[in-house]
Amino acid sequence: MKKKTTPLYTHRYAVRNLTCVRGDTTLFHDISFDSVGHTCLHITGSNGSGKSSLLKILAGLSSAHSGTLCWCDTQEAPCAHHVLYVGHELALNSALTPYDNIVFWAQARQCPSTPDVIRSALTAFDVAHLEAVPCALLSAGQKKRTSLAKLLIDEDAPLWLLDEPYANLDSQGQKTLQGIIENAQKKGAIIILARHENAPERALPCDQTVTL
Amino acid sequence: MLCVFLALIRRDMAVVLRNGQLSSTLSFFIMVVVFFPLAIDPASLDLAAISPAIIWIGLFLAAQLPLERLLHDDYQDGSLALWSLTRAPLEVIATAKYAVAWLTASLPMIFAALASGMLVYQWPMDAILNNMLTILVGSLLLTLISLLTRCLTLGSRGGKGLIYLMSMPLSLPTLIFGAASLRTHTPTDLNTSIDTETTTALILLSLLLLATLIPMLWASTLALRNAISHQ
Amino acid sequence: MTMPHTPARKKTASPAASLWHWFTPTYFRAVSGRVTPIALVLLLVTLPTGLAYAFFLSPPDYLQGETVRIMYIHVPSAWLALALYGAIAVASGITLTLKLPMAGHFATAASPVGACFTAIALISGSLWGKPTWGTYWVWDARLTSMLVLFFFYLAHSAMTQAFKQQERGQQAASILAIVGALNLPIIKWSVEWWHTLHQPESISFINPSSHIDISMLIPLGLMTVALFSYATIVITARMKLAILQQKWQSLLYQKTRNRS
Amino acid sequence: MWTNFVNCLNMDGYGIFIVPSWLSAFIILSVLFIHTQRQLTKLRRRMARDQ
Repeated sequence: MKKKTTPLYTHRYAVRNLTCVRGDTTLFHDISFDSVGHTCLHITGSNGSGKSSLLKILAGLSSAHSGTLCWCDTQEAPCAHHVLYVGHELALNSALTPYDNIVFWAQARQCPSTPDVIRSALTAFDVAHLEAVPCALLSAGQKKRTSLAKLLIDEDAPLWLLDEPYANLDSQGQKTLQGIIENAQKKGAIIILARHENAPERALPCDQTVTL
Repeated sequence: MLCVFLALIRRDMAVVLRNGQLSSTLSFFIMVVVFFPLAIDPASLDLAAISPAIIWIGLFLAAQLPLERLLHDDYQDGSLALWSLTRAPLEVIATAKYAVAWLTASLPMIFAALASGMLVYQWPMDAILNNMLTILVGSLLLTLISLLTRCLTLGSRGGKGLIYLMSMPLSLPTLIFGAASLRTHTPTDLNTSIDTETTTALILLSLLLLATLIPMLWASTLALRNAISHQ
Repeated sequence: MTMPHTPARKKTASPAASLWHWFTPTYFRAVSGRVTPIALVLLLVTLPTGLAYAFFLSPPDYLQGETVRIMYIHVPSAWLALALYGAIAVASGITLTLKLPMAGHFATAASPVGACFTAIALISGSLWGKPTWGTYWVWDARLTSMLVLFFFYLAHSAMTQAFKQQERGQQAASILAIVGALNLPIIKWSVEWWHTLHQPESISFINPSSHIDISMLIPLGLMTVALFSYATIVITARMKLAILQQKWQSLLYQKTRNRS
Repeated sequence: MWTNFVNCLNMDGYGIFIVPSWLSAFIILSVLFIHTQRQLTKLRRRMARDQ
């Protein structure tokens, strides 16, 4: 499996005058920030203030009404495989088992997909014992843990976009996630996470805050 | 890119097999094909003459089924958005969905159609290759149309009627050429025009596939991109 | 943060800029305020004269007799049905490439109108066909492609309404409209081929444009202008409706945002 | 001139084809028009209420 070995700390995400319009309504207006490797940026705002929409625009999944995204030296959104995005939708097929879901995800991201790698990712989030159970039978928290195990598959991705990652997680899971995020930050990734004002993510190291 | 394409195909095949969709589509098609002769008095009518209509209506209806789960489920749970964040462009993902839909639904149906044509409708044995080619090309076209309509209606509240309303006019040329290129009778004498007609229709059907394959895949990708960005 | 979105306005007098203005909701209101009265006057002038010509002043056709009077509603509505589909296809191209909101609104507004004209053309055509060819319906290329056009119109207008977000519906419908526009020639041609294959004896469809007298041309022209004015009035009204629907959606949207 | 019109309406002759075709056209067009206007007033009223 080929993997990029460029030093990660050189990454830089410059966002200028981002405006998002849905129909006739302006969701947010003139959002600008600079983010570099090793930092964690928090996007806060009340429910419905456009946090998820902003993350989707940052991921390149949808386009902004106006404004520019500059990933590193390019004048555009980051290439798709640089982005590690975990949204509200968990992207787990209910017919497949957690193991299969993660294996196929790893194959799609062209990351190592050996059983050891997958098992250790599932073990980290304490869902290894469920690896043969179809996802339809898992509880909300177990699904969330399985979905977060995807983060461990592609730890070297330079841009992490997490949409309220702590929702539905117990304290053990929160601790694990915090460790993973801190580790990625140490490696040089840019972490951008969305949370509402009083979410437990406040506990995470936060270098920058953008309020919508 | 090829890796992602193959991974997506493997995954979707696994999903289809776990859901048991393979047999449900096939049994739906067989039900349509077998129901028609029961509804018509077989003695009073030349069943072979109306068999192309029955086969093509069955193929058309059944071709709409597989992509419902394949695309809609992946859209709802956010998998499509995540799959679009890989090295493969969205075109590849649309093509993979198309391939899986055809492999899991249309490929078994080709054999079912041929078998029912031979057994139920008394097609001539020497026409088997011709009819197989016809159904092959026609099912590729019908799956293509189904892909586009499914991509367009992702996340809609229009329901199933909208799917059929959209794909019906688009499938009309396929239905016409497909039905015309099925050989249902043994030609009475060797110089009869029946062979040249079916061959012309088959050529036209293949030209239609060649002409619409890329534009339709492109339009489906465009629709997919719109759907993901509005999720 | 929740300010209504106003499109970028530049007070320049260049023709390109004024064209852009025409395509924004703000300027549409001014233009429609001028267009609707003109179309209404045109309709009020041409419809009575057209009807008078169609029923009183024009002579019966020497071949078809009185039934030629169906032509004066049939042919203009068929023309308008085709022309509106062309306009929708162009507007759809603009929606997909330039993303002008008014192009999407135009397509949304025009497709029910086009569907109505297609329905009129089909109904009057089959009523004309009975005395002319002796049957209400034949699977002739022209009739079949008109029927397919009707289904396209139905699918298109169902598509524009099928999504929570109006914008998404308009984009999906515009893809459908373009695919349909590319497909209609193929459909017409395939039906023609099929028709010649199955029915070698051709039906004598009397082509109205081939031997047309000035006395028939006058009501035909007047009715075309009348139906065109009617289409303009209704499309403008429905474009207003689409703009209002968008406003209504964003009003509801803002409510969900203000809750917390 | 007047005979033209009487001939059109003659239900024993071609009137049976001419009258329904024109009538259906007028019905369809007026239904569309009324529907549009009703929707407009309905939406305007709803927006006035909610604003």
